[in-house]
Amino acid sequence: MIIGLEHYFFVSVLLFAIGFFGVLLRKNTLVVFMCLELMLSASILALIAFSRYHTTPGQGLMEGNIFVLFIIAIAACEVAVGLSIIVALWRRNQTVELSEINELKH
Amino acid sequence: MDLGTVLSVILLAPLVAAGLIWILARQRAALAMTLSLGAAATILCLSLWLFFAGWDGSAFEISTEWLTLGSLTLDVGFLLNDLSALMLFIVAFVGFWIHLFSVGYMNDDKARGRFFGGLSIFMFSMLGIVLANNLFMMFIFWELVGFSSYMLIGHYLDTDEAAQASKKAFIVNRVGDFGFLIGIIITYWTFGTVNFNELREVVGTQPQLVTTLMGLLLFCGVLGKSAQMPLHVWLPDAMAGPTPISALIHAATMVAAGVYFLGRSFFLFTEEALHIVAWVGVVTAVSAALWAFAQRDIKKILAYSTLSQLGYMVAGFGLGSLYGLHHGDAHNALYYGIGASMFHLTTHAFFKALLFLGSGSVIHACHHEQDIFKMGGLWKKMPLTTLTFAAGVIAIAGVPFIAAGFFSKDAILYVAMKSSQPAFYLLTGTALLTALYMGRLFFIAFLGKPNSASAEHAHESPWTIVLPLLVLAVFSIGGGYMIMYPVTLQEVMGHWVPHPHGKDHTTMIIISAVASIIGLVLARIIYGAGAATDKVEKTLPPVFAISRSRFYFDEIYGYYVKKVQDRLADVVAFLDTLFISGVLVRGSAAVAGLLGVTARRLHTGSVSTYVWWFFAGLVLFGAYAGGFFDGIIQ
Amino acid sequence: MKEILFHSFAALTIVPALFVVMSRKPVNAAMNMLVSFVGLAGLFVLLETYFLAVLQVMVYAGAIVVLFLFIIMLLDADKSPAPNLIRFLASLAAFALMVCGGYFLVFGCGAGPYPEISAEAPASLSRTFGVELFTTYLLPFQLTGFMLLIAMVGVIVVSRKEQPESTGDEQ
Amino acid sequence: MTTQLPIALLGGIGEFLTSAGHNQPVLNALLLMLAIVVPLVVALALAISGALSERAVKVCGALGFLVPGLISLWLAAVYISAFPFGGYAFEMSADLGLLERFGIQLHLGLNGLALPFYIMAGLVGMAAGFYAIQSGVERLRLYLILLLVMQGGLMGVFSSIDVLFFYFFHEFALIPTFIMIALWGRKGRKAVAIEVTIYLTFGAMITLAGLIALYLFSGAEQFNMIAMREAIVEAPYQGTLFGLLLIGFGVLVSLFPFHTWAPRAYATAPAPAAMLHAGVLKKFGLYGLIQLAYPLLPQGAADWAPLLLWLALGNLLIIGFVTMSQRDLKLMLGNASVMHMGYAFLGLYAYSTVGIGAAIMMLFAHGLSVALLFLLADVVEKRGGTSDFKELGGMGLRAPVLMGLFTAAMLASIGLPGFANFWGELGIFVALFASDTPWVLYLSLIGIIISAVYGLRAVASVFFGEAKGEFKGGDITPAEKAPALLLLISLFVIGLWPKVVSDPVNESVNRSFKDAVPTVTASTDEPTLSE
Repeated sequence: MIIGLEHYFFVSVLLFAIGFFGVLLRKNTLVVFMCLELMLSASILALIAFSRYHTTPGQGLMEGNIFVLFIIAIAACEVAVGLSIIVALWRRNQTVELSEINELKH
Repeated sequence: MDLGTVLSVILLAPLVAAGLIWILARQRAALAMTLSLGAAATILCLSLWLFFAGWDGSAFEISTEWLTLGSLTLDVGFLLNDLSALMLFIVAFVGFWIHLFSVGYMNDDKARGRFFGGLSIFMFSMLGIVLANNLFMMFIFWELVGFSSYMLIGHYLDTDEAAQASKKAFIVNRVGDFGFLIGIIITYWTFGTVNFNELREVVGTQPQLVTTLMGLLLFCGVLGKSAQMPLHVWLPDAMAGPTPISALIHAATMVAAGVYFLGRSFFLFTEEALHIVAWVGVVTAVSAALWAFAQRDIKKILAYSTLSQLGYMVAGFGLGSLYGLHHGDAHNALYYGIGASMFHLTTHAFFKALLFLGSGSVIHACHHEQDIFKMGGLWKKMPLTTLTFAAGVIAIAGVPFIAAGFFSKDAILYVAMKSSQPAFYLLTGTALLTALYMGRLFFIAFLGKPNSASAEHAHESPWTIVLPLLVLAVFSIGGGYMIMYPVTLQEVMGHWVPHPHGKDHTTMIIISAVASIIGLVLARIIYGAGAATDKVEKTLPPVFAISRSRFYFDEIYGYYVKKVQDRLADVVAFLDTLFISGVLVRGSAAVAGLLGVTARRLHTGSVSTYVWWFFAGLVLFGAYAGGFFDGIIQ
Repeated sequence: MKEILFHSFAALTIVPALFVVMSRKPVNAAMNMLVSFVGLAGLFVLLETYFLAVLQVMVYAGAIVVLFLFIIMLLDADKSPAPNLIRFLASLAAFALMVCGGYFLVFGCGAGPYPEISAEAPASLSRTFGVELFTTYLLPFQLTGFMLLIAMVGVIVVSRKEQPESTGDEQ
Repeated sequence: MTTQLPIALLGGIGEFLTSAGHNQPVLNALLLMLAIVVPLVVALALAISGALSERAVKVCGALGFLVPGLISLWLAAVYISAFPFGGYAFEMSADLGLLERFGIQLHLGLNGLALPFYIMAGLVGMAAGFYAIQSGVERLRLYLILLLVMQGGLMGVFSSIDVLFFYFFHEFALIPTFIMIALWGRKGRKAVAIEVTIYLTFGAMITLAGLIALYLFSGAEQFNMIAMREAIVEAPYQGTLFGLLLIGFGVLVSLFPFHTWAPRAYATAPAPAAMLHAGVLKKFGLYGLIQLAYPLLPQGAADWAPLLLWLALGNLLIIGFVTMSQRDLKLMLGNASVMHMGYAFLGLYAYSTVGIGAAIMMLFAHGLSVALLFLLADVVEKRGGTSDFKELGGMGLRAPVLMGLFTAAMLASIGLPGFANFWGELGIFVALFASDTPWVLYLSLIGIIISAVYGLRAVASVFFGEAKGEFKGGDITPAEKAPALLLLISLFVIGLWPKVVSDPVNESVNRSFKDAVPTVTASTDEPTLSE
């Protein structure tokens, strides 16, 4: 069995599906956030795989990889800001359960 | 001075007076009286000057464009010819004396400023009708007399009677004008003009253009203004106004405007239309004469008498024109209708104004007592009034040779005999009834003994009241003779009036003499002098009931207004509120609200719910990408 | 050899990811996520992007997971209650749908043929990244720097202690 | 003839005005601009200035209303004397930079179609302003500011050639109406204000959509009335575009069945706002139809004519009956004003030079008379403490002058000759008989009976009969009488001498609707005697 693009791709799909499953299932904001990170990683994997399996010769193949670099940087920011929001929420409501946070309604 | 200027001054003088009264003299009664009387005197003097010196009797027309809108051009202008000159004379002459009378009669009224202003506006509007040279202008002043009539009937503001009567007069006239205006517009689009002279020329060359419908629609205006059946109901009620108003507007001039209009536009009436016109007149004449018997109010009796006489005139116009069409071989046969009706209009203006003013004098003397059964014996207290009133009664009853009414009624009866036998019998019967109810009025109110304290204390009125009575009495008696009129006015009454000849002449004299004298004598016998109760009411209740019912016109109209029109209005208003305001407007608001509520339910504020929505969208998107919707979308 | 490595790294990625979802304690979830990220880095190595593999381990496994753990400790988050059955089944159904859909997309009859792996692997050299970042992608790179700065400011503002209103709430 | 004399007397003045019209184009165009700017500037000054004595506020307000009023009269005099101007007079345009790209500039001017509306805006504005100044309401300054903003907008609506500004000024004048209803209205003002706001905004939105669509489909270079007149809209689009404009404008003019906002809004609004809205602002819709929709979309107009006919008859007869059943003076007047719009729509329906010219005359007169009636009804309400017919009565003896004015106004509004309204109604009736459906004349004439019934009923129940209910204060005061007289005298002057307004209207209507004149007097074979 030769490992091709499709296999990496499927791993990425699985990882994304699991992440989404978690977002749907969990109510704890922290865990939901982790699941979001999983989904983001899934996209990174897909990007790198596509970049590697790009077969046009003689062309720069760095686009996908550079993209990933930026994604990682942004993910770091996102986590920092997201977690600080969670902290702020916790300070306000003394909870991180999503079912108890419905401020959007009001 | 050219004629145009004189006529303009005649027309505008009362308007200026009215304007000045409104500006200066609302609180200053004496000034208001002076202004109004001055305007009336100006009109009288100028018109007399016209008839004796300024005008040679040939038709004079002047016209100026007043308004242009697209293809519609409205002119304003004067047409002075035989017919309008005669009418001008009546309005100016009777108008002036009634103005003078009003000075005496209204001397204790608080709102004299308004009264005299209204009187002047009326003179302006009436002169406009008289002088108008086209139908649109006539319609304008037609409405304006309606307005002045409304204003003056409603003079005694604080009485409900005045409120109802003025409203009724205006609205009933509007109903008539509804047809009148349609008629005018049809005329305009048919002939391309509404100028009387031009119309007549077109009709002369293309008589096939005239339709019966057109004439009948124009006649609707006459129905309203001249109070013909079935639009007569407003005139008796209009007696709620001051007595000089009843004399001037509701007896002598305005109500006669309808007849005058018929004369001005006689060429627009086909034979069928003339038949209908004649019969409307006959029916009005007979019915109104019948209704007069149940009345106790002196002014109401005179009002029904006016209705009846107006019916006479309208019938005279219709029958006279028919006679002219079929039997007339004389040069002026075409004008027989005009002649007969205008002659009666003229004499009627004198004697009916006289009668109303006489009744006004009586009412004034009796401290506003109007019930004839509470009068009686006035001849001793007020000899001059009684004498002049008697002259009026003689005139309206048509006592041979000594009364103006005799000649004019004779002319109408003659054309009736020539063109329609049934109409002739009915009109003769009406002549008898007229003598009878006028006799009833005179004998009960003036002879015998006083029946009430107010009649007891009556006294002769001041000269401003008596002088007009005397002048009008002279014309009521002598108005049948041409010598009373300026030469320039004799065309209509001299040459256009059909005169019986030979055998017919004798027959006519006998018939009308018998009718009038029998009527008066019967009245004396039946009612007695100075009676305090109505004998007919006691002895013949069914007859009295018929007379009092007035054929239930008022009840029917009352029922229509109260039960049909107002209910309909309420129902429509309810439906409007229910369906348009409720269902459509509120309904759409409710739908929008419902959408809002539903959409709001979706926004739970919970992030996980939104994720589910996101997932649903994702699935939909995937399905679309996978081609699941291809069948549906195509 | 490569196949075995791929399968084991894939398993190392997927299985802990499932545990992230299923574990009821946030700490366990975070630890499982750490493992999953390491597996992912292994896959990167297989794809010959060594630089990114290192970065993945450093940033994700090193910084981010630590941050999570730190917050979990700070908030002292309890074991979350078990999700109710309906929610679980619905989520599972959605998960199954996604997996099936993904499988169909990747291996279904309409998919492929997939390109072969390219002969050269330029991303294997860190130097290439450096050159690219400082030439072609200079502006995004600098913007990223700004963004990091802004994020830092943002975090400070958001996580600042609230003013007396909150103390009012507590009473 | 007597008309020679006044003409000779007026000759000198006329010559002066004619030369003023031709020699002072810049001045006159600037005046047009000033009429819009002055009220707005005064409003702004009142808004930003600090403490002012009540007297100063009143004087400023009076100035803000007086200037546009006088300018409108002056321009009317110049226009009429220097008549005929070809097309638009007093044109001026200001470059607005960026908007130029969309064919939009501030472009002012008057033509014969706009002139009556413009005079009306000036006169009614003056009357409403003076009435407001003496009314002694609370927060007078804000009251005047809002009215001045309305007034500025109104002067702009009818002098704008640019369509965007035409619309913009309308909105400008509309918004203060909402606020005034909400703040100073009588009972139930909140609900009414909300209803009116939603309804009219809805109508205005459709109108805007229609106007923009018209601009795009006409392919005109510029978004103004002159350029668009030249353009031709292809037949297939005409129906849709006309429908959009008819419904949009129709809502604003309270075309049946979009009328329900109007009676309650007018009954609730404070008198000056009702005067300005019912009198002037509402005419925006019909003015738009006349100035834009009909000349540009003759085919569309023909497509919609059958429906328009029934809607207009709905206005006239259904609302006529609704009016008859009203028991409240102000509600009745509100309904009556809706009813009279039926005449104007019928005039448009007839689609002839007579019909459209007469509709303009009628709108002009209606604007003055309805404003006058709202003013007087407000005085009645103040005196009697209510406007319910049941509780009013017998005011005639206690306030004779008020009665005289009210009766005159009411009779004017029901089309008595001698007042301006008559000419318009008469022209509409004449035009209707020449339209494709002469029978409409019969139905529409029922309207004159209906209006007589409710009009006289109102007069009778307020003024006739025995004195009833409370009566505060005396007869109408001079301060209330002055604006009323201003309107009444204008009505009367135009009633006596309609040429003043009808000639410019006629000139412009003939210019705009040349091809639309139906073949008339076809029934006569020979040329008729009419000139």
